Order: sequence, then structure tokens, then C-alpha cells
Amino acid sequence: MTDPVIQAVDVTKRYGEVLGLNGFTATIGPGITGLIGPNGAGKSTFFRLLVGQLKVDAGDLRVLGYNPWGEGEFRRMVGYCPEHSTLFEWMTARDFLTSLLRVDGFPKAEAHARATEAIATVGLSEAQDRRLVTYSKGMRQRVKLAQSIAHDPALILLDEPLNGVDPVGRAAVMSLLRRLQRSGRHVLVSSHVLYEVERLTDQIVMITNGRVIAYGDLHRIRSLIDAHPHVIDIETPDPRGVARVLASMDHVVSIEFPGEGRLRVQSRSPEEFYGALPGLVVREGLDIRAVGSADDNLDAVFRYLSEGGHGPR
Amino acid sequence: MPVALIEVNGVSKRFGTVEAVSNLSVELSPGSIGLVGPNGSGKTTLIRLLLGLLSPDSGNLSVLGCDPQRDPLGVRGQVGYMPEHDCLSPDLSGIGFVAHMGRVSGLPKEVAISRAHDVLEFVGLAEERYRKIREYSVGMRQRVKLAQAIVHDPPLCFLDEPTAGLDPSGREEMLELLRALGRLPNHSFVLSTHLLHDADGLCDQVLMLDAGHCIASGPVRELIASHEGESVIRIQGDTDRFLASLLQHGLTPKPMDREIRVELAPGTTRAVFESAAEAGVQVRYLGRSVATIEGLFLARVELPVPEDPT
Amino acid sequence: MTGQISRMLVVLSLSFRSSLQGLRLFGLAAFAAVPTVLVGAIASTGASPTLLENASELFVGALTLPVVIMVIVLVIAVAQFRNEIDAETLVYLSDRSVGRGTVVFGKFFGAWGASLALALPAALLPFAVVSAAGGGPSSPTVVPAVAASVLLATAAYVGFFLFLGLVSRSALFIGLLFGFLWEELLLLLPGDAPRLTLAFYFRSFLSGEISSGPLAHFAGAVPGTLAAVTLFSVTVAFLVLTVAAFQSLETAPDRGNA
Amino acid sequence: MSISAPRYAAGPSARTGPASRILAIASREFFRRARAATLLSVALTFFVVVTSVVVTVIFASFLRAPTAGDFESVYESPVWPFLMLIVAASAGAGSLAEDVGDRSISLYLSRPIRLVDYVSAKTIACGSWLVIATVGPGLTAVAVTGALGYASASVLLAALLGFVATGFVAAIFFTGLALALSSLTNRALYSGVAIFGVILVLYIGGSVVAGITGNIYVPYANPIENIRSVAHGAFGVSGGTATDPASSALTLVGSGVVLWVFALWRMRRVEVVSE
Repeated sequence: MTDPVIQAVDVTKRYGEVLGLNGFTATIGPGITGLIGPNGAGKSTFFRLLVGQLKVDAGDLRVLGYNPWGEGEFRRMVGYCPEHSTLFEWMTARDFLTSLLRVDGFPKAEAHARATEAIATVGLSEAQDRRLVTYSKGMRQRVKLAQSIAHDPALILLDEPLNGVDPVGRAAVMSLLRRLQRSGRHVLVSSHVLYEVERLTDQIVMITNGRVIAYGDLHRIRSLIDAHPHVIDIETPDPRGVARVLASMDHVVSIEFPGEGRLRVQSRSPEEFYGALPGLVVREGLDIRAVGSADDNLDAVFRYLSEGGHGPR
Repeated sequence: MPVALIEVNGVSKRFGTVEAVSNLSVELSPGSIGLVGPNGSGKTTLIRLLLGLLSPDSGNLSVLGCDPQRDPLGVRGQVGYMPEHDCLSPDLSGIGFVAHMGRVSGLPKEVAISRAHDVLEFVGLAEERYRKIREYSVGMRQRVKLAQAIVHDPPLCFLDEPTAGLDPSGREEMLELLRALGRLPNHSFVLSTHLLHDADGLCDQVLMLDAGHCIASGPVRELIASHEGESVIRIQGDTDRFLASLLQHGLTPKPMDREIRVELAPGTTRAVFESAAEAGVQVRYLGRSVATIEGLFLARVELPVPEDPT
Repeated sequence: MTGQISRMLVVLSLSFRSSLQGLRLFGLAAFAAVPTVLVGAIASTGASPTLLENASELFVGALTLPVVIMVIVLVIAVAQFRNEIDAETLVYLSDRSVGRGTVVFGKFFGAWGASLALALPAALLPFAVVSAAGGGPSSPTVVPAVAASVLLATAAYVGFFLFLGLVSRSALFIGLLFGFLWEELLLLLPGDAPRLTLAFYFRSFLSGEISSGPLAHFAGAVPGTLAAVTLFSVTVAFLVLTVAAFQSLETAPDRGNA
Repeated sequence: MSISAPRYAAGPSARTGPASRILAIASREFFRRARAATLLSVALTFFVVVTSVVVTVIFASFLRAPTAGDFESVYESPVWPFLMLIVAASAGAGSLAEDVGDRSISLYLSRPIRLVDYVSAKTIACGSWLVIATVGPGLTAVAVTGALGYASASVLLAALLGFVATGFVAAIFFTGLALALSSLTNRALYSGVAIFGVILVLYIGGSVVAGITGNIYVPYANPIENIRSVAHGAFGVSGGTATDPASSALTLVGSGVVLWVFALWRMRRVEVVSE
């Protein structure tokens, strides 16, 4: 077992009466991790604690083994891409990155080389000598991303990096994050566009109201929710025949026929259902044209969890 | 034949060396219109041209039968505008702000106030309307922005990225609101977005821009029908083994993101389940790839999507 | 890796450049040019060199120090932290491995340098106009004394306004009240009240050199060394306060996105 | 939060004309400025002007019958210009800057109003506060002295006209200045600092240069000197200022208008729909 990248134990942070985090406990391992939760759940507060912009009120927070509040060279091991999009508007992108790298202690020539490289990585080379005030929202996201990776940190913290980025840019950012992961970097990325996180990683931390409601592997999280029956839609030319076979499974609660050539199965244990399905199809010679579940995505899991486990809609 | 809501004839607009809109001609009829395209594709410039805030270098436009060039106030009197960015005065209450914008649009004071109450109720802020805007959350601010755009009951609204910054439930609620707005008779809107998912299931027409050019326009249903996809599989388990297994069954799978795409002849889904059984993985999803506006867009612009050699 | 000193120089250059850019540079430079332009205008009427010398000395006490330099320092120094906190860009400096004390010193010297870049010409160029018109200073030490006074006055004001900008949301408004009410009105009061202003010290520092205009009242009020030491200590005190405040500063995310 | 069908009023209602739209913006701007700083500075102006005028007139009445000139004395004090600076900064510095800053300007300009309507509305609001601060205290002082019976009806009438004329001229100038400086920035406090800086530089610089050179045109560059001169003319006080009252009035009104046009020109550059 490798050391956790981020370890939070009972972290609490308040702003006066407003609660940011409340008994937040999570262990975040290597690779890409998605941090998801609705607006106001505490995502940005968590990031600000991780980069030492805020001090925990209670509890213990370790980032790469360090306490993030306070100064220190370990800061160079962390890169942070904040959510808001204002920059040093009067500078050019290259100037901005070079200055930040020099503030981080890189000698001038190296800072310049690294800035140019990071800008090329996010695909802004053409615009690097334009003043940032002329940049669009999508370009700003990329500048922020570039400054968070330019100093080659071990841990990269990205607060909503896909917000305001068009499909072209999103694809580029996501492939960059995977490249970073493959080269051994750890990435914590928050988003509320859930299908994007789902495409990026299985490791997630779900928070709401300043608390972790689930963390770990997405599919394991889902299989933990046994009390949450899945509705699975199946398309087949022979619904009755398929229904007869499926009805033999004891976790199948109900079977409906919502329309021509379609079947809706409700199962108490989706894990077992999906596990048994390929074998059944082969053994019984079923002709299943399509299978899928509206509940089989992050959105559904999240909705289920944040509603406090009141069962399916 | 319905009357055209918006007509654009050969419009070009250039800023310095950048041609923001390039010889654009399009005709849109009343309804819910999605204006989609990546950042910098000319969406914003087009809205500014339609509101009469910019003059085209060439060509002409018509909005609800008015020329925004010759009669900008005539156009702006009939349209509502919801900007993308924050634009609310924090020191006012929701009701005060919306009523004020109603009066600026020419509603008499009493009408403006009663309309403000109506639209705030419509956007679901009835309980919070007397609170100061500075206390509003992101979602509430988006709602106030929508409310001020429809307070004078315009037949056409321009909505610029109405779901920007919203979380899934907030986004869903906003889209639901827009659907409700689109169902009203004689109420059209132009939804400008680069979150193409937003336009799915909400817009009945689409105008797709890329680098100032129109790459598709017309009713969504017709456009999507012309774009058929292949089959999509999502599994849980060992992807590499499953892929190898599919290859053995004579299929040519293409791993994409977290999905696998594969061409399947009708009635050959069985090979998928056999492969799954051999590889010991679960088939979590199998189906034809759903034709979406995003899919249509990706197909039209030939994106340089970086493939991951996993 | 480079040390804290060279990192401070980078912050300094960032602060200096951000202070002197765009419309703000234009506006502040216009203010800074006023005394010189006025002396030049008087010179163009063919006034005698003695009269010109009197005018330039009068401007230092009546216009340059209390109005022109006050406006320049107020705008530049308050903006250092305040604008970055308002625009939420402070995080780009404070999440780096640079020490927070280093950032404060970088910003102080950057703002001080930017202020001096405008304030010194504002105070000294009128004397250059005088000598170009054939006049000479009333005493050989008047120009160095004015320069030293501007150096000390701007340092103390930059220190105070830097602190104000870090800790108060309405720093510019408080600064305005301090600069034009506190500093001016307390000087008019009898007794020891003027000793509560900073202006009292750098004015008495100059009073041996300039005897016309508002500075005349301060002849020998406080010995020059004492005045200089006082201004220096005020500067250091506010720097220490600023470092302490910045080290415990928490930048909370925007409401609604917490 | 729930979603329900909107209850639209039956049929489209009649639209008002541009005048009432301007009025809507103007009244909103006026009340928005009614903050502590504005109210306090206006109240302070009332207190200072009314007490100083009433006291001066009462003292004068011990020696002779008070004249309109006794009312005018308030313009000679160094406190009055300072009060005007605070009022102008708190009532006008933010009028355009804050809308650009919070970007609500983009909403106004997407509405059926012209830019000139918008700037006019802001002018009305800022001008109203300044008129309240310049004319109001004078009229109150006239009413108080009249009620106490210290001055004759004809003197009171002359003083009243004097306050109105001087007040309006000063208000036009300060309004133009405040809007012009407000249009340059998106932060109200910068334009506030600039109002102080510009007036104090012109005031102090102008009087020093005029004193040294004796040039008779320099005082026209000093707005405070101009206002005093206008006051002399309006109250029928002879001599005492370096400028001609009519020319001073023209200078103030003219520069006020030029500054206003500058503000309008600046606002044309504001981007309404941002990328």
C-alpha cells in the first residue's frame, strides 16, 4: 500500500456561521481522483485548504505528508488551478508563467523555458505573447492549467478546470490529465459536469454539505448501495422469453414490458445481475440487442447518495 | 410556412484580422433554437449583431421583422437578453432588480412590479424575492438573470450560457425552466452554449457555428437523423481481455474514453456477450450510440480529438 | 533554485509593473506632471528666476506633498493587496513556495519604487525648470532635502496604505479620509495635535530649507534626525504589521461556491 | 424551489416612452446613492452652510441692515469647496463606474434605450444630489433668516436667486466632472480619488500660479475661484474676485458640458456582450 497523497481526518472549516467543511474525512490515493458535489458543497474550501490558503479549524490534513498551512518548499510539489478566471490581466501569458516560476525559485532561463513548454502543452503557443486581458474564458482555463503544471508538481489540484471550456478544449484537457497521470502525477479534479469526471476516472470523492458521503472506486461505491435497486432496460425481439430466463434470478424484483420489444427489469443486486448476464445469454441463446440502465452513471449514484439513501425515484 | 424569426443574409463581421462571422446566411423559424459552437466560433458576435449593438461589414439581418441596423430599439424592445457573465447589482433585492429592468424596458411602474412578481415565481424564486442579490447563490443568480430577460414578456429571448457554473441539479432545473419557457406559445429563444448536452432535448432547431461559418442549421430531428452512429459498449472488468476477446470474435473494437465502440451488424450482439463471458467482464451498457447534437457537432468539425494510446 | 532575495525582486518587479500600466499610469503621470507644468507655465511668462524658485518651493509644500504625492501613493499602495484580493489573484503568489514575508517586502519595494518613479520627478523637475530658466536654488541643500523628504514620506505612506489595503475592504476610502482630512486638518490645530500626522514630520524635516508657504510654520518644530527616525520607524512598524497580517490571512472562496 | 407555469398578464401591455424609462434609471440611481457617505456629507453641508449664513446675517444685523452679500459669505470659506468634493465623490464617482464594474451596464444597453438616454439618466441622478447640496442649504438659510425676521423681503429674494444661480452652475460643473472621471474606471473609489485630486490641484495650483504671475486668465482654471466669482455676480457683491462672473459661469457650464460629452464618448467603448 502506497502512502496516501492526501489524508484528511475530521477536517472542519467554518467562515463565521457558514460551514465550509464539516468533519471531512477521506484518503486520496495516487492517480486521477474526481471531487464531485453540488455548488456550495465545500469543494473549493477543500482545495483552498490543500494549497494553504485556509487553515483548518479542527482535524488533521496532510498533503504528500505535509501540513499545507504555512510556508515551505513543499509548495513546489503542488500545482493549483483555481476556479475563478481572473489573471494578471496586464501581462502576457508567457510573462505571467515565467514570473510565477521565478517566484517559485527557478532561475530566469529555466523559468522561461518551462513557461514556454507549459504553454505549448496546453496549446496556447500562438497567443502566448498577447496580453491576458484579451483572452477568452476557455483560454484562461488553459493558462491557469499551464501555471499549475509548469513547475512539474507531483500533485495537481484542479478546481472546475472544464467549466466554460468547449468540446475541443475539453477533449484536450482530459487527454492532458491522462498523460500527467501516466507520467506518475497525482491529479485531484473537481467538476459538477458529472459525465466528464466519469470519463476521466473511477476514483471519486463525493461531498455534500461539507461532508464526504462516499469515496473510493465508483463501481464499488455503487455496489455498496445494495438497498438501491437498479432499473435495467433491455431490448430484445423476444421479451417474454428473456423475461422467463431472468425471472429465475432471485434478486430480480420485478419485470415490466414497457413497449414493443422492450423489457424493464428491476434488480436488487445489479452486481449479480450484470455478472450473470453474459453467461445466461450464451447458455440460453438469448437475443439481446441492447442493455443499459438509467441508474448506471455517476449522476444517479450521486443523486441517490445525496438524497440520503431514500431509495430510487 | 411560418414567418421567419431571424433572417441573416450574407453577413460578415471582421475585427482586425479576425473574421468573427464570415458570409453567414441562415433563416430560423420561431421555436427553441440552439446556437452552438466552440469558444470563439462567432456565437457572441452574432448575438451582438442581432441585438443591433454591432453593425455588420456586409449583408443584412432581420429579427422579428425589424432590421437591427436601422431600428435597434425596435428589436431590443421585443427581445430579452440573459448574459453569460455576472451582471446583477448586489445591493438590490431580486424583486427590485427585476422590476427595475422591466421599467427600463418600457413597462409602466405598476405593470413592471406585478410582472416582476410573476416571473420570479416562474423561475422559482418566489420565497427569496425580497432578499438582496448579494446573498443569492450561483443558481439563484442565474434565475434572476433569466427573470429579468423575460420580465417584459418578449417574444424572443437570447440566453447566453444559462447553465454556466451550475451543478447537475441546478443545471437540470434551469433546463426544465427553459423547457417550460419554450412550451409557451409565441415564445422563442436562442440558447447560446458550448455545452452541447444542454441543447439536446431542449432545442428544436440548431445553428452550429465554427470559426464564423455555419456548419449546420435547421430542425434538430432532421439533422440528427442524417447522422447514424455505431454501437457503444461499456463494461466493468478487464478492458484489455475483453478487447482481445472481441477481436477473436472477428469484431474491430475502438476504445474511446471509457467506452468501446464497435460496428455491429443487426443480430450479432451475441458475440459481445460471448466475449464478455470469456473475459469475465460485466456488460453494463450495450446500445446504438445515441445521436446527439454533440455527436453531430463532432462529426461535422473533424475534431483533432487526441486519441489515447491506452 | 534561487534564494528569497531574488524571488523578492521578481515580486517587486511584478508590483512595479502592475502599478505603472494602462490608464492608471496615464492618470497618475498627469498628476505628477502638474507642478512641473505649472512652474514651466510661470517660466514661460518671463517671470524672474527668484520668483520661479519661490514658486517651486511653494509648490512642494502646498501642492506636491499634500495633493499630488498623496494621490499617487494612495492609488498605488492600496491597490497592491486590495485589487488582488478583490480579483482573487492573490492566490497565484500565495500558493507558491515563496515566503509570505518575501511577498510583502516585494510588494512594498515595488509600490515604493513605482511611487517614487512618479513622485520624485513631480517634486524635483520644477527645480530643473528653474535652473533651465537661469535660476538657482535658494540654498544648495534644498534639492537633496526635498528628495530625502519625498523618499521618507512616500515610504511611510506606502507602508501604511499597504497595510490598509490588506486588512480593509474600504481601504481607498479610509485612505482618502486619512490623506485629505486627518493629515491636513490636524496640522491646522494648535498644540500637539499636528504631531499625530505623518505630514508634521516630513514637513519639519524640510522647514530649515524652505521658508515660504505652508512649510514656514514648521520651522525647527522637530529636529531633522528625529523626524527622519520617526518616519523610518513608522514604515518598519507597518511593514511588520503587514507581514503578520498576511501570514495569518485566509482567502476564502466566493460565496455560493464554497 | 419549484417550477410552475407563469401567470402572464393578459395581452401585451402598452409600453411607456423613453422619458419614463430614463426616469426609472435616474430614480434608481438616485436612491442607490442615498448611502451613509452621501447622506452624511449632504447633511454636513446643510449644517455648515445654514449655521454660517444665519450667524453671519445675525451678526451683520447688529451693525446695519443685512444685505445679499452677507448671505454670499459662505462661498468664501475654505470648508465649502471641501464639502462639495465629498458630495461629488459620494454621489457621482460610482454612477458609471459601478455599472461597468458589476457589468449591469450590459443589461441596460441590451434594452430599448439609447446610450445617451442612459448617461442622461445618470446625469439627472448625480445632478439632483449636487443640486440638493448646492441649492438646498442656501434656500434653507434664506427661509430661516426670513422666519427670524432678520432680513427684508427684497434682500431675501436676492439671496434666494443668488443661491439658486450659483448652486446650479456649480452643480453642472461637478456633475460633468464626476461623470467624466467615473467613465474612466470601473472602480468608484478611483474616480473618487481623482475628483479630489483634480479639484485640489486646480484649486491650489491655480491660486499659487495666479498669485505669483498675476496673470488674469489663470484664475479661470480654478473652479473654486470661478464659483466664488459667480456667487459675487449672483448676489450682487462687487469686486473681490479675479474673474468676471459671466465668463466664470460660462467656463464652469462649458467645461461641465464638455466633460459630460467626454463621459458619453467613453461609454461608447464599453463592450456590451463579452466574449
